[in-house]
Amino acid sequence: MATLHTVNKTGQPLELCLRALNAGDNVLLLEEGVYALYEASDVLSDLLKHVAVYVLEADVLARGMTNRDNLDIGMVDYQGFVELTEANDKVVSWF
Amino acid sequence: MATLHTVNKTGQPLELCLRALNAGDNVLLLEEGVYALYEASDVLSDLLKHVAVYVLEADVLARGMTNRDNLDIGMVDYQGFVELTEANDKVVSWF
Amino acid sequence: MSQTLCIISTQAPYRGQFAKEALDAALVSATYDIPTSLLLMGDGVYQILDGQSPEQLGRKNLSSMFQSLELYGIETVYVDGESLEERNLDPEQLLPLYTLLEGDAVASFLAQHDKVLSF
Amino acid sequence: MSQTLCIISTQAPYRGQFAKEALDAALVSATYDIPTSLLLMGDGVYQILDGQSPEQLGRKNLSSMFQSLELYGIETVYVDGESLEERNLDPEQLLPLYTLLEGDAVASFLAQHDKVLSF
Amino acid sequence: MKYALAVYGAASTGQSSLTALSFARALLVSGHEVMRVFFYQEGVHNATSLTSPPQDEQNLPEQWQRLIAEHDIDAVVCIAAALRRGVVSVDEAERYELSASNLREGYELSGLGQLLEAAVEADRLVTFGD
Amino acid sequence: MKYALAVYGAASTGQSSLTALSFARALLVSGHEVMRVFFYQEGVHNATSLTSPPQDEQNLPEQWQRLIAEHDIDAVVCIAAALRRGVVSVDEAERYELSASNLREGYELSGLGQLLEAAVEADRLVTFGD
Repeated sequence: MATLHTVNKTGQPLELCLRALNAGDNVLLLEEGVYALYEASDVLSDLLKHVAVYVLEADVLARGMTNRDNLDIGMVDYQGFVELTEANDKVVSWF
Repeated sequence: MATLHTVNKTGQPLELCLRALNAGDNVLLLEEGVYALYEASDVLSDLLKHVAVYVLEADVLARGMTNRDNLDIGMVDYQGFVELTEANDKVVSWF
Repeated sequence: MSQTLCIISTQAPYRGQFAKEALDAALVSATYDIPTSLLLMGDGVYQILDGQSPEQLGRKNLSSMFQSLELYGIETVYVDGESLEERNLDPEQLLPLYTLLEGDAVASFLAQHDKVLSF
Repeated sequence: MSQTLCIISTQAPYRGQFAKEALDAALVSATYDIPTSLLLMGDGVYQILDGQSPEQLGRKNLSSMFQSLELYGIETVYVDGESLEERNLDPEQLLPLYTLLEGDAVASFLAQHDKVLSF
Repeated sequence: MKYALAVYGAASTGQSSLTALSFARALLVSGHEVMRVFFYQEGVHNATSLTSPPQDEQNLPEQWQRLIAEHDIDAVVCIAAALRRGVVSVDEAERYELSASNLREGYELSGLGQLLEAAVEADRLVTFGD
Repeated sequence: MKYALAVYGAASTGQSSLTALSFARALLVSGHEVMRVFFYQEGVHNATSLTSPPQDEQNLPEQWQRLIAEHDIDAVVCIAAALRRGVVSVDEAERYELSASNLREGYELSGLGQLLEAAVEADRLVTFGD
């Protein structure tokens, strides 16, 4: 019963997502959620011990972000987003 | 050259307002900015040493807020809001 | 097998129609006989602050909507305890119709539902 | 006496039209010969992150709009230094067209303008 | 004093449209002049004639229109913002070959210059954002 | 698999309308079924026929309509949310005596039940909020 969590902003959406995660869940950062790469790289480092984290490529490139701190994060396109929703039993959106 | 700052949310709008204040300015908390009464009462206490802070009555009452911590804050109606814009030279909105 | 639904409401009341439209969804869900839970997190916990008077804003009081949930079979509203603490909210300030989820309980609570609809 | 205007832009790029509509306002203000300053604060500082490729989102690149400001007489963009630090942004990651306001400088900068328009 | 107001929020988003309307009313009661209300961003939705909210909810676009008519306020809707969001006058509907128009009477579609002109001419500029 | 999508954002606010559209396209490429797209809150503005953005900007309502037509997707606009915001069909315009209608072809105005029905019937429910 794993869940995909999408996070579209840092701030409240990211914070709430963190306390709703079960081991084995997946997190996908999209839209302004990709700013977590800079604003919350410590939080993401910690998080990666328990769950897999992905970023949506189009949103990362649009904003000029890079995986500057070499976090162990997967980059997916919309097709990859679809695959994440297939691989998990349900989707929870945090916005 | 005093300024009235309106703040309609805690979070970024309140934070940015804090660093834009000059001594003698006025701050008016409105809409969801009135939640600062609970979420940021320490910050407001500090702030009150340098500037006068007001809350918009309709927004406080609508949300069931009270001045629980007895902060030295003035409650104004829309007429009072108008008077604050008269008394200051300009208005800066943080949202 | 009947699917269970959790509706998560994370926005403050009277910020546009977010809170009201989440409550509408919960009520309609219950009338469709879908086992429905309503979970308040983040600024959503302000929705059950007692003593709201939004009439001056020309808005309907959410309290009466919360109180009518029970008539539709939604017996309680789930509330994230950490969100209350962050906002320095005391239980006595809230409408007495909620069940507190403390610590890890939010994560396991969500895992119990088949579908989640966020607001 | 000609009035001076400060336009404050506090939202991230590509979040709706906020950033673009603020830039539009700055350009139009300059064409009206209003002495205009553009100040980026909060998430607004992300607007001048170098290397943006919003074409996949079907959006116009803001960089070229920033670069055209100078043609309209807006020689520099003011940036709140604290907002850069909070976001762990290095100056080398930014388009080289800004002036940093550090510490109390934001407050005194605002005080120098007659009118302020927020976005 | 002369006030210019900039309204960025729709009636249904945030609360800024209502706050701006209440502030405008208070200004007029105090004897001030509202020289211009400029509707920008989502604020352009305040000028649509097609809203019909439930009976127990206020119709903010209707209330704006009434205030604007009663006090002969110069109400300007940003034309670029409005076209992007589907708020159009009869003229614009014709020009862009749209099936209908939905701009309330009493509003003018015009450019951003109207906002900046008002910003510097007014004694006070107040922005209402969500 | 069968997917149900809930779209809360207008084309001009946030980015959720575009994200949802791109996701829907990818679903169809992957051979999934989009059983329903439900437009709620500000998302109802995606169904207006009156947008005309600048040439160099995409017209998201038009792109949604094309996808919905090509793949015969059940596109439902929440009727209460739409009436409140000024998005109306010919029938609703008549009923409420409005001067025009602006709902694109291919969309149905209906109740929230359509969202909840889809939520439980679909294999996956994905919410796109601003």
